[in-house]
Amino acid sequence: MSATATSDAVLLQGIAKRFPGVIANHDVDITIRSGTVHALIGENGAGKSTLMKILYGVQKPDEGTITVDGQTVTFGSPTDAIARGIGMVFQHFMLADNLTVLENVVLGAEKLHGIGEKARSAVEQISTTYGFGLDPDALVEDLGVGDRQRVEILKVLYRGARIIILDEPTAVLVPQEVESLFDNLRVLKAEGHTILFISHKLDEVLDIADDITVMRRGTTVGEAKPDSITKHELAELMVGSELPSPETEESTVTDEVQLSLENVTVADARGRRLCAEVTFTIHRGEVLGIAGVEGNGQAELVETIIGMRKVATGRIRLGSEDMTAWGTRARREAGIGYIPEDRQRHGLLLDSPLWENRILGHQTQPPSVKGPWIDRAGAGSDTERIVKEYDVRTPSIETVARALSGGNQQKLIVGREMSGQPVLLIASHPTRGVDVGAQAAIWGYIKDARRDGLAVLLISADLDELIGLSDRIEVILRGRLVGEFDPQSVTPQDLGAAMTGANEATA
Amino acid sequence: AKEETTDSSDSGGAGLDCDSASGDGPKVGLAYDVGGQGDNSFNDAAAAGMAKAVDELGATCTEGEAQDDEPESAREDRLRQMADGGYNPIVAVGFAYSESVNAVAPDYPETSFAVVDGFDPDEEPNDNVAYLGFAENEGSYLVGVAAALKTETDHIGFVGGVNNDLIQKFEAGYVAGAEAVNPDITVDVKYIEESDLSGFGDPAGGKAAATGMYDNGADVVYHAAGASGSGVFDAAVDAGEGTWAIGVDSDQYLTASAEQKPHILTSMLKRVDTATFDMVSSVADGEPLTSYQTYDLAHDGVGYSTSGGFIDDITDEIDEYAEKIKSGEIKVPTAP
Amino acid sequence: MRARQLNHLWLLISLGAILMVSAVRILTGAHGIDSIGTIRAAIIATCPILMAAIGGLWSERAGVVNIGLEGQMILGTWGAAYFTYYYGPWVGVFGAALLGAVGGLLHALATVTFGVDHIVSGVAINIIGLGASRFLAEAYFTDLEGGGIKQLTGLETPTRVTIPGISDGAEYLADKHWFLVSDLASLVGAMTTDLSLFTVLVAALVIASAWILWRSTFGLRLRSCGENPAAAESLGVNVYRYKYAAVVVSGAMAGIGGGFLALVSSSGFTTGQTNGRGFIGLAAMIFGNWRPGGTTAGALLFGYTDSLQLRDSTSVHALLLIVGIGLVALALWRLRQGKTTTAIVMGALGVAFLVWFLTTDSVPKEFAGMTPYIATLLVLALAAQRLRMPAADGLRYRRGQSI
Amino acid sequence: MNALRRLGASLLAPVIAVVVAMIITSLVISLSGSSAGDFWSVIFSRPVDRAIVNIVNQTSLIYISALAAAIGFRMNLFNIGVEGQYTLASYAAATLAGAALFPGLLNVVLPLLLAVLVGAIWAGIAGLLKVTRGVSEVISTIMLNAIAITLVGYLLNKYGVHVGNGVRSTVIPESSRLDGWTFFEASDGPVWTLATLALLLGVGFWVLLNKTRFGFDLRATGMSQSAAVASGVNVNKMVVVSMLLSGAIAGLIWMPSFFGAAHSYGTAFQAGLGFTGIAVALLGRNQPVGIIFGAVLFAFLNEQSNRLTLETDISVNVVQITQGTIVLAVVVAYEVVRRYRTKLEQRTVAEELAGQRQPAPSERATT
Ligand SMILES: Nc1ncnc2c1ncn2[C@@H]1O[C@H](COP(=O)(O)OP(=O)(O)OP(=O)(O)O)[C@@H](O)[C@H]1O
Ligand SMILES: Nc1ncnc2c1ncn2[C@@H]1O[C@H](COP(=O)(O)OP(=O)(O)OP(=O)(O)O)[C@@H](O)[C@H]1O
Ligand SMILES: [Mg+2]
Ligand SMILES: [Mg+2]
Repeated sequence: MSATATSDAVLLQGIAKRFPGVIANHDVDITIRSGTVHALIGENGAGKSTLMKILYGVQKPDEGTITVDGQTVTFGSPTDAIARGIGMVFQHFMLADNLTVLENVVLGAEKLHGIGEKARSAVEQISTTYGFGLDPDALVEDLGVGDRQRVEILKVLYRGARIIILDEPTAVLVPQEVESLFDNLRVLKAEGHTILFISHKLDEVLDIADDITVMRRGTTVGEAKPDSITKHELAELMVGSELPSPETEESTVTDEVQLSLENVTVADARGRRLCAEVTFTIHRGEVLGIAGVEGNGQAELVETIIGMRKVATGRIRLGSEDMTAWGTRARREAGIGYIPEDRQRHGLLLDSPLWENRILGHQTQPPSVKGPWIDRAGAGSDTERIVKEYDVRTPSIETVARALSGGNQQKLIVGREMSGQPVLLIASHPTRGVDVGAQAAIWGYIKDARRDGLAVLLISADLDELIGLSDRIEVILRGRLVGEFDPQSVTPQDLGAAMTGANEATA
Repeated sequence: AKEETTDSSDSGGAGLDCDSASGDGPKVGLAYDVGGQGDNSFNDAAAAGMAKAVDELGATCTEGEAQDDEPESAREDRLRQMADGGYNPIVAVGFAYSESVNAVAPDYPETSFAVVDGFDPDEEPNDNVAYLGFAENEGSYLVGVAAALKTETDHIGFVGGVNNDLIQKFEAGYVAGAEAVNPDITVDVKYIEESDLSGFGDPAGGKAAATGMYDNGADVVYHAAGASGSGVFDAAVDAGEGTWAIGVDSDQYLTASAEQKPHILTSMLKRVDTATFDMVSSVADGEPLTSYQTYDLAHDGVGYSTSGGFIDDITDEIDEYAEKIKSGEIKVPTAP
Repeated sequence: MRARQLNHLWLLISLGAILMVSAVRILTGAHGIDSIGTIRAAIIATCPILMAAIGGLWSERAGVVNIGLEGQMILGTWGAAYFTYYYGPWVGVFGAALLGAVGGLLHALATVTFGVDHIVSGVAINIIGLGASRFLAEAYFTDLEGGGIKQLTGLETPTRVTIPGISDGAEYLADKHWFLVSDLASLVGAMTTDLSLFTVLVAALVIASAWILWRSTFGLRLRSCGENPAAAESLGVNVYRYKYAAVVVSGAMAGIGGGFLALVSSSGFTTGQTNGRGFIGLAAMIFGNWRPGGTTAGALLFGYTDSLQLRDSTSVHALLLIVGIGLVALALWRLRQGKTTTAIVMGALGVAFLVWFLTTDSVPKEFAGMTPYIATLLVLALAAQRLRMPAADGLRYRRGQSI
Repeated sequence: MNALRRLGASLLAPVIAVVVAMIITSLVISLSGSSAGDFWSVIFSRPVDRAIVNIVNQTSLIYISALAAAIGFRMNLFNIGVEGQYTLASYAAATLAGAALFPGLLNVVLPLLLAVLVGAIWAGIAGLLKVTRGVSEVISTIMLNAIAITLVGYLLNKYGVHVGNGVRSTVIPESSRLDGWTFFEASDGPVWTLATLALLLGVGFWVLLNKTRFGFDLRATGMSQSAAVASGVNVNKMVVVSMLLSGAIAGLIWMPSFFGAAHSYGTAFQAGLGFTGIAVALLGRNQPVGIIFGAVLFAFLNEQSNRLTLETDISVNVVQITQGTIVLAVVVAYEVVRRYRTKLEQRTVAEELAGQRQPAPSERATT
């Protein structure tokens, strides 16, 4: 098929979508040329996902028309969109963990090849064609994020979609995985597919896109070609201000060891080692970054340090005390702050008011409690403080956490974990899914605290963040620390190579 | 498809209709146990006695009915409402009323109470209460005799609904009667539930228990298991020709299905109807019954049925035992 | 591949169990523990529980917790009685399914359309089911032949079949009390003698359910609603429709279980005759880890022990020996795996059971009634379950909200 | 204004529910050929004095039972075993009190403690099995119910006092009776002294859950187990402790009636309260105040239904249908109202956020 199509694949005109009290989209006009990669960028909450959901038939627009391949269409459900050759990979994985890859892929498209052998060979064929390397009978729960991402794309391809929407597909991928994803996308494009691509990473956008559309506050505010615009200009278009990036500051590292791990090994219920013989120390005033492809044991390592998992062998010391046997509560009482990777599952009580969420994780410490009693007034006023200092946008501290946007939820958590002068902060992806403004603020808080002697363990998939904030970076691969890097000199590419084991032969 | 036997809407098997009773005899309050009129058993027997009182004594009546798991206060309430409404006598069906009658009776000295199967739970006698007790053990003795005479395997069984004192009385009499005929007879005994009253409402359990007995060689099984008894009859049907089941309380041959009928050897009769009628008529006569009234063989309070004619050949023998019990020559045990 | 390994394991375990039972039978002379009658009774006791459990499976696989099985089962008993009385037993089975399905529909309406907490709705349905069955019985059965306000007895029962040659042969062999041969003959005998076609229907429904849920498109979609409804919806699956279908079928299955109680377990309807079997079914399903095979095993375990204690309290004594031997064997196995503490606890328990067996002649009949419950607890406690329920089981789901 | 709207919204749900339940009940009655008017005039007639006393007493029992279930629900534990726990506990307490080993009030306090202990242990078994062996509490409590009921039957038969056809535990001495307060005629009976237990437990429950660290941990675990774990809650310990607590409360369910009226464990023992409690807890949304309404409603309907067979030809079973319908209707109505309120709430949030954002100067239009 020819890559230079003449017609437009998708035409969105005057799209508007209102949620109760929120205008998610208004006056959106976008033209997507057939056979191109079209990037859609904009800060958090700009309305990108909503727009894509409209195009995929999940949401119905309040106003506006959708034209696909020259025909005006109305979608009542994803089924209609799928019939029009549209496929979507959502921002959050839409996979059933307890089903196999095959089952996840054929679900909803059983008419094509049934659910048996024919379907299996179809899946295998697509998997080989695009170099996905997926086992159709593997349980999705056993897959890493990269593979899951590929299952999502496989789902779309299996349905024969020619217009493919990818909502932030690279958020959880490391550079090498991003590269291989982009290779896949280029093949797809060459075959005549049209790709709609959302990302917050402007480098990527400039790398892959043919056209770029910028959204702000629910509407399209600009269009650009990657060869005629800089990252800087894009960012300005997006947020109306300059793009922040974390800058390394002068070292504040002291000699005092705050956290040390000695040969820590962690195993799962079946005895498989998740982390093996991990040894490192963090000093007061030091930020240790851990780089790794997701699923290489960093999540388990964090959970072990906070006490949610048991150590199989080895010791963990906080300052001079051996805390290997302590429970999570004791560790928190000793001054460990924890910004979990999954804020909604591990960091918040979504249906409780903010002031109760302030107490969470600090149930035994003032100002949340007095003896065995909850100190409502104390927790309340401290929550007010956090809301003010950390710019949490909320009508009141009685609002339930669920009603806050993701970024504001994250700010609340950061504020909470920074209160009470922690000695050690474990921060997992502290700025994931947070818009650029809030991102800069969170970096600022971490740096300030570091200056005051806080030791920080930082896990992040955002290598710029990792390099910008850390005093030292360790790379984790298959549960082992495989190399240490100096952020002053390392490049994301070096890190990426170490993270995927590409440099194993040479190291 | 079968046909409806009657078309009246609110009268059960006993045919008592309090709404239309309008004589000038005693105004009777009838407080049923769980199940109420139409249960084909105990309560219906009381209703039948009442119906007779309506016919013969011009009595009028009101009915109340206990619920599963109701509090003690609900039973008391029921009795008090009847007493307040001027009903006299008030007949409570089932020993579960014993405590509540004991609590209520002193407040209504002018009203006569009766508790079927009841007893005075404390040391203070209540002189306006009659306890209508039955010698179930004696009746059971007779059907035990019948079972022992009819069995060809010298192996019979007993299925009780719930393992309590009342049902044990049935067991004790039955076993004694059977052993009187044949000291070497094997009697399987099974209670469906230890204390949970659901044992009286579990036909599947009754069938499983009885089937086990038939499978093990028993050929006559007597039940004292309320509604679970229908399962015992089904088990007899399944076990094939030559196996028998024995009914309880009323003549269950009459209410059994066509399939079951050929297997119902006899039933142990417990004349709650007689007792109820006696109570009403004693009040009508101005000499209300009080204290313990024993409805035993001698007073025709218990007995056995002959419907179906399966025991016609042995009634003489059974009656001989009955005579001995009446004369006191045989003392029937009340506990196993 | 995994499935095949599992099948082998199951086969081995079953074989081991039969061998052990046979040995114990010979040793103790308690031939009642697996006589034809015992097995037949066990099957009859199992079927209602199994149907309720399979009903639970349908519903929970689609993500709706159905604690209302008991109520739906009760409705089924009434439906079976009513329709059998007027139209014969097979229409009665249909009636049981119908009434159960109505209960399921109510549950679906509450949980799917209105997003009500599944447990609340289930509890309410149990109350309504019990009340309605009593009310309906009073309204419709009082004046029927064999009827009363609480019951309708003497119903026609579905056809029963005996396969002449095989049945007699099996019975002959079973009565010989030979090692292993007689035990297997008992199994064959129970399935060829006087077997209710309703039992066959139950077996067929279980197999069909397993097939539909795990091998068909419909089942895949249904299960996806229980695992990740948002994902299913994003692929064009109408989640509401599948949840509705699942819960209605669930009610129908439970209703059929009730029908079995009214038509095979005995020949009539009595209010409250389910006596908690819906809950036991639920337990059997959890026992079986939300899978058809395990669920059937759970129902069988309960059905067997319950019917055994009702039929033959003396055989319950032989169970002590089986449990004792089983425990010691398990303990040894655990020891080999290096799980010393577990092994010691199990071993000690096992020895205790053996001592109990050796020092007594019978289990007090008052305790026999507890057998099924204790057995279930014991098996669960020793199996150390790693339960995995469908990921979205019991969660509220609203269309278009979680994508 | 806003507050008024919210209050209206929160009252709306129960009102809708009751109306719906009434309509359905009326339909059922009419279909069966009776008069719905008769039914409602009996149900809504003013309870006689005695009935009021009974309603209060029954409310206390149902309330305690509902609390026992609610504490589990708040932790996402489904304790179906309340029935077995209070049966066993009631028997144990009655036996101890009947033995009259202690003088006067001590003979009340110690049996009460025993009831608490036995209830807690019986529920604790399920808790322990769950955390050590992964056995679902739904299964284990169902099994433990059956075992408890059989066990009590056995013990009672063996060690109880056999009177007439009945069997019961030894009647407690006069000095250990806590009859209560008579507000009307003596024959209308007293409100039991220990009915106050319900009040105390309710307040205690509320304080425990809303005012203490422990309660916070418990609620947190119920709302999000993963978040609770990350916050330092030892979930296994919480499971065992809350099962113990649930069972401990369950142990007390029948105690007001026992010391106030029954004085022995026998026919006067009221079974089934455990299951009623579950329904009422859910009806009251597991909140101590909500449960009060649920308990009163159930007690009221039960008491009034007692008069149905005496005064009408309507089956009391209708009341059961009504109760089930109310439970369902209430939760449905709550859900509908909740959806409405969430919309309201989100609108307010969005409005206020918009208000905050408007003046932000850094925003400028770019094209
Ligand atoms: N289902 C919904 N109900 C109410 N409001 C919604 C809903 N979905 C989105 N919104 C609103 O629409 C706005 C746009 O959201 P959308 O998810 O499209 O943003 P986005 O551009 O994809 O942001 P991000 O970069 O964080 O993914 C959000 O700020 C939110 O307020
Ligand atoms: N399913 C939903 N139902 C109702 N409201 C929703 C839903 N999803 C999102 N919202 C609303 O949208 C707003 C933002 O949602 P979301 O978390 O997607 O924002 P976001 O784009 O990730 O924000 P941020 O910029 O802070 O990362 C919230 O105020 C929330 O109330
Ligand atoms: Mg988005
Ligand atoms: Mg007295």
